[in-house]
Amino acid sequence: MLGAGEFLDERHVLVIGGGIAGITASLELALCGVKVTMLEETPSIGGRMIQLDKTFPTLDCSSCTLTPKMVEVALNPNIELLTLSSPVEIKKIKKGFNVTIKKKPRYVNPSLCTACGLCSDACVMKDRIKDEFNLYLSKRSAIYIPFPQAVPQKFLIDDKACLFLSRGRCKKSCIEACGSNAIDFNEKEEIIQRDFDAIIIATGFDLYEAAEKAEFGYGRLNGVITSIEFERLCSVTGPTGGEIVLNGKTPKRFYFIQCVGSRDRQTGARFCSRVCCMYTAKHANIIKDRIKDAQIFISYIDVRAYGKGYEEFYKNTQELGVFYIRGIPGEISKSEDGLLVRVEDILTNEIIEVATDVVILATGVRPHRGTEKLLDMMSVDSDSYGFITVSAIKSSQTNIDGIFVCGMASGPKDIADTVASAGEAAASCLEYITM
Amino acid sequence: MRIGIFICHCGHNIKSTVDIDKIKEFFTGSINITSVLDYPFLCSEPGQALIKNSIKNDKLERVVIAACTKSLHQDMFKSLVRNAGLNPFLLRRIGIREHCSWVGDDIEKNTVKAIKLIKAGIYSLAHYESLEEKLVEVNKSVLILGGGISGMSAAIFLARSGMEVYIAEKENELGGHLRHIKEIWPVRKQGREIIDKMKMTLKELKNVNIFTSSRLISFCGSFGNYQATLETPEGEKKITIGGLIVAIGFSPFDPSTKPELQYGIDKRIITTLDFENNMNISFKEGDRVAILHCIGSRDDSIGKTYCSRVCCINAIKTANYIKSQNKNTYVESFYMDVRSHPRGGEEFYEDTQEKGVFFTRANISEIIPEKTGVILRGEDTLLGMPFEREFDLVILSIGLSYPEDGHEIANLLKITLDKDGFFLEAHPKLRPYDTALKGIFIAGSCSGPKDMEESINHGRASAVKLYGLLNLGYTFVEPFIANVDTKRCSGCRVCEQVCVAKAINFDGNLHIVRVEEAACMGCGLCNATCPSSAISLKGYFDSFITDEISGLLEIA
Amino acid sequence: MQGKRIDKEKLRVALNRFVEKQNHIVYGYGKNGIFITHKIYRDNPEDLSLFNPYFGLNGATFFYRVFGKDIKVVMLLRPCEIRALIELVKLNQIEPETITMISIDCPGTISQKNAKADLPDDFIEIKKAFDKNDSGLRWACKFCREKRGVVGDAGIRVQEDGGLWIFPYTDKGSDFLNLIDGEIIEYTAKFVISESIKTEPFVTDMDKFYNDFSKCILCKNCRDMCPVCYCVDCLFNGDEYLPKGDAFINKMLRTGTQNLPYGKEIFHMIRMYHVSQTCVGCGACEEACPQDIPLTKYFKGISERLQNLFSYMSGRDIKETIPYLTFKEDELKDAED
Amino acid sequence: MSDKKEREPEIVGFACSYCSFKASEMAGSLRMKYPENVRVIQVPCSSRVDPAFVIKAIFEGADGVFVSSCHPGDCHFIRGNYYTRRKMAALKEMFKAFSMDGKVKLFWISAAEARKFIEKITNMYNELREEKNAGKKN
Repeated sequence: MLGAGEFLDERHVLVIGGGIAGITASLELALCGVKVTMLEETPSIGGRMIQLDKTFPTLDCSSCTLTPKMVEVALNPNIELLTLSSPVEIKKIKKGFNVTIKKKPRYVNPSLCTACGLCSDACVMKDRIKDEFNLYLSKRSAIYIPFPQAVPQKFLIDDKACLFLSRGRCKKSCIEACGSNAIDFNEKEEIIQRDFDAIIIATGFDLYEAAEKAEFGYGRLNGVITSIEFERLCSVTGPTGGEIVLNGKTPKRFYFIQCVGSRDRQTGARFCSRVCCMYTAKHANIIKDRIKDAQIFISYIDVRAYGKGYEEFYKNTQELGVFYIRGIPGEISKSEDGLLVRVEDILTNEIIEVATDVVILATGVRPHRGTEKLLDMMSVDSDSYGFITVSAIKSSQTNIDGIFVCGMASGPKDIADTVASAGEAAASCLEYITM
Repeated sequence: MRIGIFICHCGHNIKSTVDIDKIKEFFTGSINITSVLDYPFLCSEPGQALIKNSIKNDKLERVVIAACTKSLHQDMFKSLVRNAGLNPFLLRRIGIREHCSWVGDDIEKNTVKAIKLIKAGIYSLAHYESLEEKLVEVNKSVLILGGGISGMSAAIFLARSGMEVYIAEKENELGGHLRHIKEIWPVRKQGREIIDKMKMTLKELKNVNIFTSSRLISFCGSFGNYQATLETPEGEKKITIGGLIVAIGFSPFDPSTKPELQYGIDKRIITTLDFENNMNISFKEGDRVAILHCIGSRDDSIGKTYCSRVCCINAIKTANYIKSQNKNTYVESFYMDVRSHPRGGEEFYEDTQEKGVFFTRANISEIIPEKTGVILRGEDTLLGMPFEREFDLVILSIGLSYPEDGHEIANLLKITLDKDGFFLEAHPKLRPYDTALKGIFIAGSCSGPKDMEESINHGRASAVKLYGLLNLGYTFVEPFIANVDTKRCSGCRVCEQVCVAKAINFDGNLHIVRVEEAACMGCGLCNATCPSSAISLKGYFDSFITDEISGLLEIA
Repeated sequence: MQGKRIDKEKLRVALNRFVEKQNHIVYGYGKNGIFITHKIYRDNPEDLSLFNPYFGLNGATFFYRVFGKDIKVVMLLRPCEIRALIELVKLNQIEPETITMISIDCPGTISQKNAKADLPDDFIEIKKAFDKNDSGLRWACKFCREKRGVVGDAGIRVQEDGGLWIFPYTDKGSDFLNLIDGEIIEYTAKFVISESIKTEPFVTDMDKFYNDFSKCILCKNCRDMCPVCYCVDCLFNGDEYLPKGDAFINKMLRTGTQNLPYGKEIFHMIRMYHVSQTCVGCGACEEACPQDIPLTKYFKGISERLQNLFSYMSGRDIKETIPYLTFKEDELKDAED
Repeated sequence: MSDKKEREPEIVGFACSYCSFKASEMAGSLRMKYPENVRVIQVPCSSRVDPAFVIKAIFEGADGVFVSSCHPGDCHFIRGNYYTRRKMAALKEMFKAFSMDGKVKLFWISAAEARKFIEKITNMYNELREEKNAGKKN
């Protein structure tokens, strides 16, 4: 049993994943005095939540609430943050784990980089590389910072895009541009070995690949986009600076389709993704706010507005003049002035055709790509969908003692539930390392 | 004086409705203004670096941050200012987002308003003085109100962590509603079984004090040193605690408040809770059972607009149970939307449908008990057709209402309720179990309907947070307390008379009053009552406010 | 009601018995040059005047911050003065233990400022003079709320025939009555002064206010001579409300104010609020005003309105607490707008 | 000032940190709109509001001043707002005597009542605007 927590600072926990779940769990542990190492495979923490423009049901801006937490992680002396890092081997030792971590090179010395951005401006590949943070909707340089509020606030070089690193030939104008000599093309991959007392998995989720549902024409029809792409389109830090513009025009007619890749045996997912109903309502709200005369249709099966304030938000969305159609369209086709959605409204039993400019697919949730490999490494069980199997009483408990899970890695959750599950994971982890 | 002004764009949030360049132009070069800088997100790392560098390089003596409202990011900005070498109480936050850019559409007017707000802030700030936060010892003990699943989970964690734990439960037994549930989905266990196991754990822990049939009757103090009085069967019990978790759960919706449901009038109409309590119902072949969803939820007519989150699964579970008792029954569930969102819920719903339970999207308009059965009249909203069907049993899937004693506890603790009567959380997403008061948490269904897993998560997550707050054994308190200017005090004792915290004492020798700092709550009533403001509240001196008024009313 | 029938001589003898002791003084009125003013008697109060037709200041003004526990005082003053003293006791500015406050029926007063010294100190005589030609009677006295000697520890009342009575209201009053020869008997006759008639609530507007106060020079004499303005250091000495020097110039530049002195309304209105529950309506402020602004009308008018709100009357009873300092849960249900 | 142009009243409000200021923040985050000329000063408790502040604000050019606090009984400082209620009642009576009714108002607004906050201040604003433009001298 834990006395007064005097020896907590000798305990070391590994948190895999730097999204809201990982951040919350790490901060809770660090505030209790535990040492935490956070691994994030991308260049910045923030996860999916930082990609969002606003969050339901209060429509408060996502970066406003998350950015300070990210900064807190960076500033907390109990947290060691390793970005561009992922575990490659995990061995059980006594009560704890020996973990081998691969840290990819950043090619920019973080202690020298001031994030001034001159290198990026000078890069010969400037505005030629598709930006993954914006879902490839905008372009960046080969040396870049993933997004303005990134933590750590340091640039990095995309080795696949950098002419020098990929082809060995470039005039390296970035080096010239950098006033603080931070760029180091010789940086090598690092292998770090550490012992940890416990592990928290917070690897989060990816979204269903919308192209798999051919009838919706994603990737084939111009104007069919996914909600995460739409999210970036609305975002101030997104490709359009928050203007809802598609193909150079402000669309007026929107058609949302819910349950794309959820509650659908064909796609291998019988489960409900829990967030799509509400984020679609949120998108409708944002559109109504920015484009006053927009016409919005939403196709749904059931509207699952189960959380606090959700039902009211859904009602409010309907009152804004958003049309909810019960039934999922069978087909989307091209029409003269955009797209045509054919849907049978189950409530009225009519087949209706809706002409629209944009179709937004509310894609469902899938386990984060690569989680499977990670779970194999640790012999952690997962369900048929790939989400980690947990005890129904302790939602963070996996089949392996000392390995805990929180957030979407164990199944879809909204932000509030993710935060609570991360708190629970921190509690279970604390119990484990002090018992 | 060297004042630095930092203006945040907050992406589009401020920038799109406030002309930031105009504000900069207005203040640049004004007396005492050393620097005026802006940035898209001041809360981001580069934004913070901008402020820090400016404080150092421009040798700022006072800092104005015009961004989101004061209650957001205050700790972060304060520590930023402190790290830059400036007393954090020389920082002034101006809410040009919640109080300006978001509440007005007209960019010109908003800009004028922002300028006035900033100007008023600067006038006020000019009077600010350095203050120090005070170190106060905290008690490593916790009171948990409510011994349901959420409270018990929190108690177990905290007791294991070495905290002294008090549990006050108003019933004569721990366990809450869960005790009555015969089978919990998805664990497929009896509620009793889970509760008994937890009770055993609690029993084994030495530092747990359980008070059943007890309730909180008074509460005062501040974080780390709250004083609570419990009314127990053995008499009143006074305890000093560092923090508190409210986990008083919910009250099941009472369908008899809606007479048209005929509940309590006809025995064939029962609730899901009655069903759980009465295990002995047996089903014969051909029995017709109707399950009505959303009873006491999503219902404007009774002012309960919210979704109760758990009743769809309860309904499905009930249907499933009946089918497993006798598969030759006719079970029909009438719903608005099936919200089977928990993990495995959707599969459960599908499987239940496959077992032959009918799910009908319908509005039920009438419930008519007849001799042969209970007739339901309504409209099938999928087919758009009216229907009339007869059932032998009608089960109402009741929602979760706010806890009955919620209002009383909110009053005692001085915490807030939301419009539905549940407790209001500090932030719906990132602080879902915190309240506005430090060290007071709300866990489980008392802040809104939750299932068992979510309640446990809440209980344990709030416990770990409370542990993090208390485990050091000390905390810092804000220095906003009353202060007497002994030269100006007339000794009239009006402040002493009104002081609610009884923090003011009269010194007969010098004929002045003195403030007992540990007791002062920092409300400022004394300050406003003293005609000469000889007693004043640190951080809110008269001059701060009067000059703020002047700034707000000057022509921009 | 029970009291003692007295005359001037009986009272003088009693007071003499009182002041004979060490550190015992009497505070009252007496001839001072050609006028009657406040006076302190350390020995035989031979020339004590019970009634004073001139008003120069409120006698309570001298007696703030009286905490000397060794000195015993008997005060023989007008009701408005005793009421102010009682308010000061509530505000802990006077230690009441050693002070016996005796209020005396007041025939009304004229302003000392421009008066001729031709009035007597006998109640009936003064009354006759005022009844003959009341144009000189001060506004405050015309609309006085309490002219009767019914406040304090004891009260001296005048019978219709001019005969005097003294009534004890507290133990201290009874103690003083013990010094007076004669028996305590039941009183039956009629007093000259009866209860004041309630006046209409005071109403004005800002135009009238500005007209009346246009002459104000912000000398703050009104404050200095106010018996219930007891603060050691007034709020208006700082820069918060009435800025001075640089703060003043800044204010002028920022607001574009043209009319000076700046802050008249603020000064008078805030002071009006500050004294609203304690003001006794004596009119000392107006007496002190070099510009002859009709201050009493405003201060007395506002304070009476505001006191009525809480059924309070300043100086009526030492046990009543000042409304702003009183907590009452169940009241003012319609306070919210 | 030109007579043709509609004159807009200026309102200064005092809001307690624990309830009304929270409501104003919530109103902001819900993007509810209210006139720009309404500006709020945060005080720890409504009982910190010295009526002198209100008087000062009125004579420095505010057309209206409101003091907003938790509902009676809900005060974070237990009884602060009961004292505020007495003081404000008296202050309002005083302004009434000066024929300036409606310039000073007292509201009870809890942290959850963002909508009420908006309604109250918008009504106050509209009333004062009407008065200000009704040809009345001010």
